[in-house]
Amino acid sequence: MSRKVCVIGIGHTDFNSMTPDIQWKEIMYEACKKAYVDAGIDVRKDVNSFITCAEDYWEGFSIFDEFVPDQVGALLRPCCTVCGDGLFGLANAYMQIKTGHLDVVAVEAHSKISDLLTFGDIVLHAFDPLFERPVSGPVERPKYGGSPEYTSEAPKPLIGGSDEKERIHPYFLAGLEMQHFLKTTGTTEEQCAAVVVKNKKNAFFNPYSDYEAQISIEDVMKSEYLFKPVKRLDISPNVDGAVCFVLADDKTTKNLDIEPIYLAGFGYCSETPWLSTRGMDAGYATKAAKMAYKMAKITEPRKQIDVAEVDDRFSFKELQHLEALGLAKPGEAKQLIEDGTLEINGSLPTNTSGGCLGVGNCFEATGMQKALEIVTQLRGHAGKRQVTDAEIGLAQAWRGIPSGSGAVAIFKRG
Amino acid sequence: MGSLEKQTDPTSPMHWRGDMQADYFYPSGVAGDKFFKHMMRSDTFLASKCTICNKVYCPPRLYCEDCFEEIPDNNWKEVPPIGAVRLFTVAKLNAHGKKLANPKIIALIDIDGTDSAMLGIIASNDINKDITGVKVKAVFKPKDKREGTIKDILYFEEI
Amino acid sequence: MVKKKEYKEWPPYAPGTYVRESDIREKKITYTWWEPEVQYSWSLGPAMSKFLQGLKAGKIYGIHCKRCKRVIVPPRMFCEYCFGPTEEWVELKDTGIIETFSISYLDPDARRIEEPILVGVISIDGASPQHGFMHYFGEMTKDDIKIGMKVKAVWKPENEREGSITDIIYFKPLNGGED
Amino acid sequence: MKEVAVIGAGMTLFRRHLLETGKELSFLATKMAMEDAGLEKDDIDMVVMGSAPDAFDGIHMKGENLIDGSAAVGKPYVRVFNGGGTGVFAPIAGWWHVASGVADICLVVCEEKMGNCYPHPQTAFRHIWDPILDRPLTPNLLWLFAMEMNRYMTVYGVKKEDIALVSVKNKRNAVDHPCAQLADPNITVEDVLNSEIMAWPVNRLDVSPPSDGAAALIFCNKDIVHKFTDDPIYVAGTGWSIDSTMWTNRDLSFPRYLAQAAKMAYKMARIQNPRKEIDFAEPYDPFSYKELHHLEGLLLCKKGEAPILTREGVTQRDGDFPVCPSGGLLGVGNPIAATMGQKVCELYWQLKGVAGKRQIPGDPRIGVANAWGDIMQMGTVILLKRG
Repeated sequence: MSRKVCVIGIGHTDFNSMTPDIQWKEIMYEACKKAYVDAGIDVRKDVNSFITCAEDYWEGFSIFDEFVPDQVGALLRPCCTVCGDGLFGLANAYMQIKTGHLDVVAVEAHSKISDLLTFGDIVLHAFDPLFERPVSGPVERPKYGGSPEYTSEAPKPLIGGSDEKERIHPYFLAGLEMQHFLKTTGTTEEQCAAVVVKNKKNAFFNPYSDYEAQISIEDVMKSEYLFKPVKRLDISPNVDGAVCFVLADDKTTKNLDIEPIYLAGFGYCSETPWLSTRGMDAGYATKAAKMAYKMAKITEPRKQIDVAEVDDRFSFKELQHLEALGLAKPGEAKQLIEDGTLEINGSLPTNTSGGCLGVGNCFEATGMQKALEIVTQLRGHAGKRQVTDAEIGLAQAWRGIPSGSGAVAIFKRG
Repeated sequence: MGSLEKQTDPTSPMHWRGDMQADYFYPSGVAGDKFFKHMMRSDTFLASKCTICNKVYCPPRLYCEDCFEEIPDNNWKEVPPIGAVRLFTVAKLNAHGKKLANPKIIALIDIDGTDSAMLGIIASNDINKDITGVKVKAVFKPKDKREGTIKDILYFEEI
Repeated sequence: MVKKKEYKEWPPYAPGTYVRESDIREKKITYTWWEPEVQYSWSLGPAMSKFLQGLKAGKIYGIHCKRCKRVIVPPRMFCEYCFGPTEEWVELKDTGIIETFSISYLDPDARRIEEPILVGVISIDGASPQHGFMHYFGEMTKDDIKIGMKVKAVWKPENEREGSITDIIYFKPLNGGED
Repeated sequence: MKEVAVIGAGMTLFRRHLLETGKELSFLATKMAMEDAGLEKDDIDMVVMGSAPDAFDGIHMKGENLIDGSAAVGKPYVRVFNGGGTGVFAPIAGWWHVASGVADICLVVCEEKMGNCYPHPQTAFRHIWDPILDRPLTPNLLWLFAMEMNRYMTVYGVKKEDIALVSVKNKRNAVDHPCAQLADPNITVEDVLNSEIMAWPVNRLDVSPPSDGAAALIFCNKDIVHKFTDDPIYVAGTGWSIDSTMWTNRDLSFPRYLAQAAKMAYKMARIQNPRKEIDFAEPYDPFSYKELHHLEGLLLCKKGEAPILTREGVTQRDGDFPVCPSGGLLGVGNPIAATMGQKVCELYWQLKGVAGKRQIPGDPRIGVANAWGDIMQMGTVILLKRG
């Protein structure tokens, strides 16, 4: 009597670089309310369990879980925080439903990153405190505000140690990873830039995106190196937004007037947190995909998957993830971006929503934004960016710098 | 947004400032304490080697992350503070998103005689040079100034 | 799988290396220090914005949930009981009763203080029962304070108010605190 | 749906400061649990991490940092969190990993290093409050619990002497626990009442100490449990529930969220009369009054009855209904999430009959543990039983 797990409702806010007019509670309320209306259920009666995906330091509370229940409808109901991307939340909701004890589970993830003023310092706070973090700069609290502007004169000798005044931005790690990717696959910076162009273009057809733009590969190439070879436009900008999914077992779904989308499989995996011994080939995505394909009974991912949303927080990550997920052979992704395979009308439409580069980096909601796009595509509600005959879709997310963890979810039309 | 009233007056209060400031004290751990104490006395690193898979860790570990077995004391060894640059980047932004006064080269350095890399700042006058594969050596603080942290390494420089 | 280790009693041993405060002071162990920079600017949203504006004007605002027939303070834009939106602001009294309290000899960083802080939850008059917020008490001693006591807000002078919960200095006994 | 068995447990020493890093502590606890079960890293399918605020360890996304210490390198690994409730919630998450059939063997690790937050973990506790309504008043964490305790005492007419008895019982019980931080064989009610007042009605000896520590548990699917043991312990029921963020909008005298969670767990375990059918309990006791509050919330006695049971000796280790035979948080220490060690691991050890000097007499068949988290709003409940 194995149960199937269906997506019965989705809700989301618009994604905006700032949301000064609403509180973190209200942004969550909006996404949740829309998801419950979409599912046609009464949250206070019908939802058995709630999961929020959040990390304390993004939000500004020592225990963010405290500030969750009211606005997701979880008063006096089972509710918890999963400290991870939204896809980890979906995975846990899936398992809760599969136990047979809970029928309807709501998963919420959001970004209210505009509340955070010291983003770089918080990301640095995720590095190993003994061997990695102190390399970035002084252990004493730096005096911000008065950082001198960088000039193009020949720089002075670079000395670490006690005379340092500033901490290096943690995205330097993306520079290291991108260098590794370019070297091992022979991909060029232009090919990575083409990802930026494609995703920002796709975002024009997505009503909730925030960073759509019409630019050329040259524009990307001309943007400044911040962490060579990572350029300013290779980095997805931060965005606020919330997404909520309602999942249910197939029996419950039958009683609702809904064409369900099945959560057919999920996978997640963590690599070592030590940069010291971590491979830089996105092994987390490879293993997560393997688990998800097995669960969803997918044997030939490249042929069977009709639409993919993969993590593109940095442009090269999209190509790296496609290869790690087995959607491209090792070293093949660079061709796929050049020959149009990844376009909306290509044979492997990727990041049709605009991805993180077009919608914005929505932190723990990144995977949920991607899952949202897949469900929208499978429902056939994607408007001008609709992929024809989409039956099976894949959403993938990575937990961002400096982690080596990621998750994959596979959705199928009923 | 599902609620019946919204902010329409841009002059009304919009934000509330606050923080999560606290200071942190990280004991070095069993393996880290040995490593740092050794580095306070001598200009070399300590590494630990898994008895099962023979992987050599530097910075050393109490246990092997793959085999999940404790590494006994007699499987520790000294290694020279020398390695080859595996990956590097030139960082131009500080943690606040502003330009660094001086861009810094930060690299992942494969430490000789180990299966591990260390993160380090590379001292160089030429930020445009490709230093992949270049051999570098750690430059330490004077012994009397060492405190038993990774900051006792000032930077790495080309040999 | 490997062979189990059999012990008679569990836990069979207590792994871990105890570090005394003196070991830290005398630097018998090495450690790394770090001061992160962790600053926020939370958006208030309509409910808190209105509430703080009210405090600045010397008023305590609540909001209705008409389905649940509740008058809610502190206000919010949704009702956690029915999950519907709230509407219609209501100006509450600045009096209430002490729901519970504590007499604290500790400051926020857990340092001891001589003169105790009186603090507690006040249910505000005009709101639904047991709806209120936390605040200080003044003009009473630790021996006078009791649950159920009637209290009234003491406001900062109007020109010193800035739209914060601290625009109320404390709550003092109303009519000697009797009902 | 699968039945879930517990096959291994481990925990570390609990102290104010330990030299080990968080990952090293996780390693030590995990290793002990693996020795118990006879497992290697490769046998584990999935890993759940339970750890409370990042602001204690001082590492953002701390779950990521603890991966290698939790035998999770290259494995599916997730961290779950609901403040203080995590110590019982992480095993609940471990339960659904196995009960769903997704994992055959799931490792649950709980870790906390409160000592990292310097000079005192209180600094991190400042930031659990609402930033707009509460933090401007520069509150101390203890105020919350003092206010709840006062409300409980006033509504049910409970005396401080009766509450102090809990501290005495648990600190004495902890003498038999090798990991204990604040065990005291000679403590008396007078000692508790005469210890300095921190935030009335809470005295110093009413409070559990902040600690470093870790604990681990291993769950497996019933279908393969015969490979590991002939005398399996099963998860009988789980429940969890959360109350409103707005703690100033509810009555603090009774933990209704815990009652809700307990009902969910009892329903799953088909328990109709908890007091009769359950043999012993490990309620969460970070403060002495919380043990009483939680006994009532767990529906093990009537409202206001728990102090009477305590006074009559019913809750002693050799009493009619032993409560906190481990020594609880008050005696063993309170490394928030890692209290899984003296809550859920203790249930397992007691049911197996290997708790040594802490072993409760008779033949316990079923035990309940709970934890309490967030801002006095989260109840998490687990029931273990002999197969």
